[in-house]
Amino acid sequence: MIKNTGRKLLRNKSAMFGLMIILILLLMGLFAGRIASHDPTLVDITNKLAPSSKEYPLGTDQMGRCILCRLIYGIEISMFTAIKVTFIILLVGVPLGMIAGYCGGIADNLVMRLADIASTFPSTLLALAVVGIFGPSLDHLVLVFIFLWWAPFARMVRSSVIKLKETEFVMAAEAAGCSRRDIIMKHIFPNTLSPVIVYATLRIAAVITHIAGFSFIGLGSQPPAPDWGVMLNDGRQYIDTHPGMLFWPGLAIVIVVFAFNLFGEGLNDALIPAEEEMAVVKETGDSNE
Amino acid sequence: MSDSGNMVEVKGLSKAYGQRRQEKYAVYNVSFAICKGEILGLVGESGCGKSTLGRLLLRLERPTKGEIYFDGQDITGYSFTEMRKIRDRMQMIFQSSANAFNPYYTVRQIISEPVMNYRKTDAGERDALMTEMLEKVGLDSSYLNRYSHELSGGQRQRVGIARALILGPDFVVCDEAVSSIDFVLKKQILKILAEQKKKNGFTYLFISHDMAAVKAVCDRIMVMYLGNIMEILPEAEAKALHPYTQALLAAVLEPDPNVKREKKILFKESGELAIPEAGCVFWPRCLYATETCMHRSPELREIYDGHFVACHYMKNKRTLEENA
Amino acid sequence: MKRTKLVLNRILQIIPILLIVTILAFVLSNVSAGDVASVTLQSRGVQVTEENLEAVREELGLNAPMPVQYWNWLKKAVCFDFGNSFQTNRPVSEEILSRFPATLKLALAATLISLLMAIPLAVFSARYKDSLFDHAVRAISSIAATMPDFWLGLMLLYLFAVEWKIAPVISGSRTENILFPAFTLSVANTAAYTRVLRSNLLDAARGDYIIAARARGLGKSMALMKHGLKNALLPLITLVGINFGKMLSGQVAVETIFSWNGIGQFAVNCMKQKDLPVIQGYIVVVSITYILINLILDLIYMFIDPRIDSE
Amino acid sequence: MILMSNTPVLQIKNLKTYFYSRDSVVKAVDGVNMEVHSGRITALIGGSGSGKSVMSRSVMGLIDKPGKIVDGEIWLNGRDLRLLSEKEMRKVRGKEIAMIFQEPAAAMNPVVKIKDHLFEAVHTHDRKARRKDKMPAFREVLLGVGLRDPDKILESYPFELSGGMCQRVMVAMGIVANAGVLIADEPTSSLDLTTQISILEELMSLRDAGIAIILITHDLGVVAQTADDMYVMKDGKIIESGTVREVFAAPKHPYTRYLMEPVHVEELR
Repeated sequence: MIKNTGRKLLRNKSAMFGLMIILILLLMGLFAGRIASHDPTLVDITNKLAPSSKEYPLGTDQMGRCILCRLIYGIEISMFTAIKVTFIILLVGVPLGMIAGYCGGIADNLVMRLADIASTFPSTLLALAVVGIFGPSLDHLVLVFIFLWWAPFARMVRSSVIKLKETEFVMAAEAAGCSRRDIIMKHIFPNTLSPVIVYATLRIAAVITHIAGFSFIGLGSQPPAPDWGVMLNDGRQYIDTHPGMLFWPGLAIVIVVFAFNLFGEGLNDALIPAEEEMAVVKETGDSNE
Repeated sequence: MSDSGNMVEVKGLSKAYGQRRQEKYAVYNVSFAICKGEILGLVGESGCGKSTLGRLLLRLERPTKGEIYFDGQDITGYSFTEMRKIRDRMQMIFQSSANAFNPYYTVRQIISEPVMNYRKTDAGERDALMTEMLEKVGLDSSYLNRYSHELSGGQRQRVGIARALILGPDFVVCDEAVSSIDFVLKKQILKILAEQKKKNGFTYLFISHDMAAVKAVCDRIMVMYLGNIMEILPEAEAKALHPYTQALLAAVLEPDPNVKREKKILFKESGELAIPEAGCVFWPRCLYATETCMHRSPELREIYDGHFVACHYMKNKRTLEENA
Repeated sequence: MKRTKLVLNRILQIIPILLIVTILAFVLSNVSAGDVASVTLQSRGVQVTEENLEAVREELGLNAPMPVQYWNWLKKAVCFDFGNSFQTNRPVSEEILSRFPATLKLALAATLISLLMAIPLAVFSARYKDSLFDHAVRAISSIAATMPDFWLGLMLLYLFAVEWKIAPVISGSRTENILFPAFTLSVANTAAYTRVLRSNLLDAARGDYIIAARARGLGKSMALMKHGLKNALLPLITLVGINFGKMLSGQVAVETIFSWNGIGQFAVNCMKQKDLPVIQGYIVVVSITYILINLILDLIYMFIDPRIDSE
Repeated sequence: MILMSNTPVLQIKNLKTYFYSRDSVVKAVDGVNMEVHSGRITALIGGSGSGKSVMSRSVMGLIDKPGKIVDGEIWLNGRDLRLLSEKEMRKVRGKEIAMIFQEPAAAMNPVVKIKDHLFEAVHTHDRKARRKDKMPAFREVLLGVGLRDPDKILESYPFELSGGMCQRVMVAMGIVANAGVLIADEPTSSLDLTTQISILEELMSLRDAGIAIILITHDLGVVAQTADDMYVMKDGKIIESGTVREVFAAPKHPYTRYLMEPVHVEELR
């Protein structure tokens, strides 16, 4: 099964294109030190707002820092954090969803009430409240995302576990004498994974956008951190003279988000068997038993 | 306790779904026994609770009331682990719908699962056992590496049978084992089940809404309607006495144009399918419904030896026979 | 009737959540503002000495145990009185209410634009599936979905205000130049609504009742429009409603870029100055509106979809 | 072959419908010839995957990508439907030839009332029709298909009706636009035994009223008890045809013979 999902994924050109961009960016983020020619926070006022040149391919910002280097260092802040956040969200949401789905009764109600509470707050509001207490910083922002976004995963896993419990192969596994652990880990869990993986990939893209968004309004990373949102906010005063300072960080966000969306959609086509377009054909193709 | 002659015995078994007050009974106050080496047919329209009853016998679902005895042991209250110890002696053949098999499993993994749970065998012995079983159901070892979505309906059905019979269980529940597949395959599957029974003396509960298949295979036939047992026929060709069974048999379309059934639908036209508050569940659609039928639900009583009927009207059985 | 029972218990459900929200708002802002007394003194320009601190604590009832403080605060909060803002010393409720219409207008305009764009796009790309138009719509919507609204806002501002000088740089919250901020907000939503509506339409089209309608003589588009659209729009209502509720919490980024003084921008500035009453007021007001919108959505859904009644 | 006095209302000559996938072509219908006469039920029987459903959709011209009718003629009331444009074909569907489906509840829009379904069946072909003055006709047609409480049914939604009642409404929709030919694609397979008989009896009364019915099924009992002529289909081809009595009396093709072999196989016991 994994084999032919892989094959379907490789055939999906756009997904591969997305994956390629992600890998390139990840590498750039990991080896930022070597690739970027300058220290992203080195202030050099004499060199303020320089146009693009060989040494500063994208020019410098209002503090004379190389924009390209700040973009490269920014990868670590946005992509790595987003992947870390999504991973933690999965660690919280998926097991809770499994417990709610499999045990039902009080556990199910408890988890679902918690999920309802988590989804009563718009993200801006919670960000304001949390950052209001502990002060603006990226780690506090991470707390907000985790509190907010574990609920959809829990609901998704819970509904597929409930559906799976009624399927014949789960009952057959019980009839075949499997232990509860085998039934959960070998039969139920793998079959809840596909939608979770697809949704997680799309969620990484959303986290990246939100990190930049909240940093732009000052709730996330603070200057001089090379966060793309912060760079956008710095560039706001120079909108008429140096639009470049606004254009490049925004483009970086779009590229990363676009790559993850492409990859996510490719995974969706490969992992989740869409209703065969040729349902009628399947009926006819099945004749040579 | 139950006498040793019965493989499975059930007393006053009920299963209800839904919240506390308005729960609906899928199975209501059912009592019967299946002797060793017998094929008991269980027939009824879709939604009458036959599959639920089948799953209750194997404790794949928890009963709300009543007792279940398996080969003399009272397994009603067994825990999950206690049930695991005896699961190899009882198995189920499913309808093999779309989600009959775990999509990530190959046929080898599907069939070897019960073997690994109950037999100390190494890979070689397991493969030999599985190949032998596959050949018995008309497939061969080349299917072992395939995934379930690469198989056709008929092949999936046989893998389901192989999985159920590989441990040589004493008791097998076939839940609509033949109804969802092609006409041509139906006979092959019925032949396989019959051969297995002859060779190893299995006991079957054969659930189906297809009267022709049930009549062809079963020793005794139990008729179910809205969760209640209406009648137990001592043998397949026995004369139906309960009005519902008569109506059911009248509705079977004979695949022979010369046998023109006179147009007779033995049902009250307006009756709907909901469970009435009181009395016999069938009275809204029964042609012979009387006052008593509407208020008191009849118990399953033995009219002749082995012929049970749940019907008040049965007091004077002659009148029923005249217009049947 | 069954439906009124459903409605009643849905309404009762919001009581516990409202309580939790108010408790959270009270605890959050209390913990965050550090020593409330010293902050109040500074805002009143009074010199911070031990006795003044004690006097202020007495005045604000800060010495009482936490639950009592909460109860007093809740009594006032229920009648929409959150005290005065430290910065402007005007009642918080006034500050919020004066800015709420701006955010409301923005949210309404953005939702309207995205629906006006999404519905035709989705219907046509579903009808002419796998045509050039369909691929174009899917490509654009996948790119638009990645466009962060703050960056798009900046780019639009640059193009229209700086480069072509059509729009004013500082638009203020006057309705005539609501177009740019509303359009910025609507782009991401349009992409999401188009995609959801298109896949719902395709599912509906696979349903037997579309084939049955065509077998009765309806054309493919007619069947899709008449039968498919209604069924496809139902799930969209929830998505549009939730997004609208989120927008009401104020789109800080877009409000700051287009200097559109809605409650989002105001709340962030107050938060930076640790203006305690405003934060409390903001959290309670926005949460209540968000919960009410979800409630209204569920009620609409119950009355529109006949199947709910029979469950 | 079938000895028929009048000319057939529907005649299909060498019909071929293929489905194209990335690396294979599935010949769902591969050169089928068939005749259907008014006032007779013509059964089309075959196992799952024999192509009988594709056949019915091809006749109605409802084959979408990736399927395509590649060859053959479909003569209905003296016109070859394959020559008609989509616009002209729309006038034929529902008016001259109607169709009912296997899952009655799924074949009706769940959020639309029954009376609106019936009105749409009429309005599509008669723009001037008004809902009010059509009501008596609807009540009439619902009674005609054996539904006893037409007013309540007209006001209710499809999910409020049982499977049997839904199927009767579908039949009513077919005949309310007085189509001459009715295709019934497995009309009773999802209904329980008891409702199955009453639906088949409705179809038989329609046949007696002169409508030509194509009954698609996999159940020999249904064919034996209701159909007049029959065609046996396997892998997209017609392997045997004739009146029901002829074919049951002397099945020529081995597949038909195997189909008809009774299930009571002695050695089973």
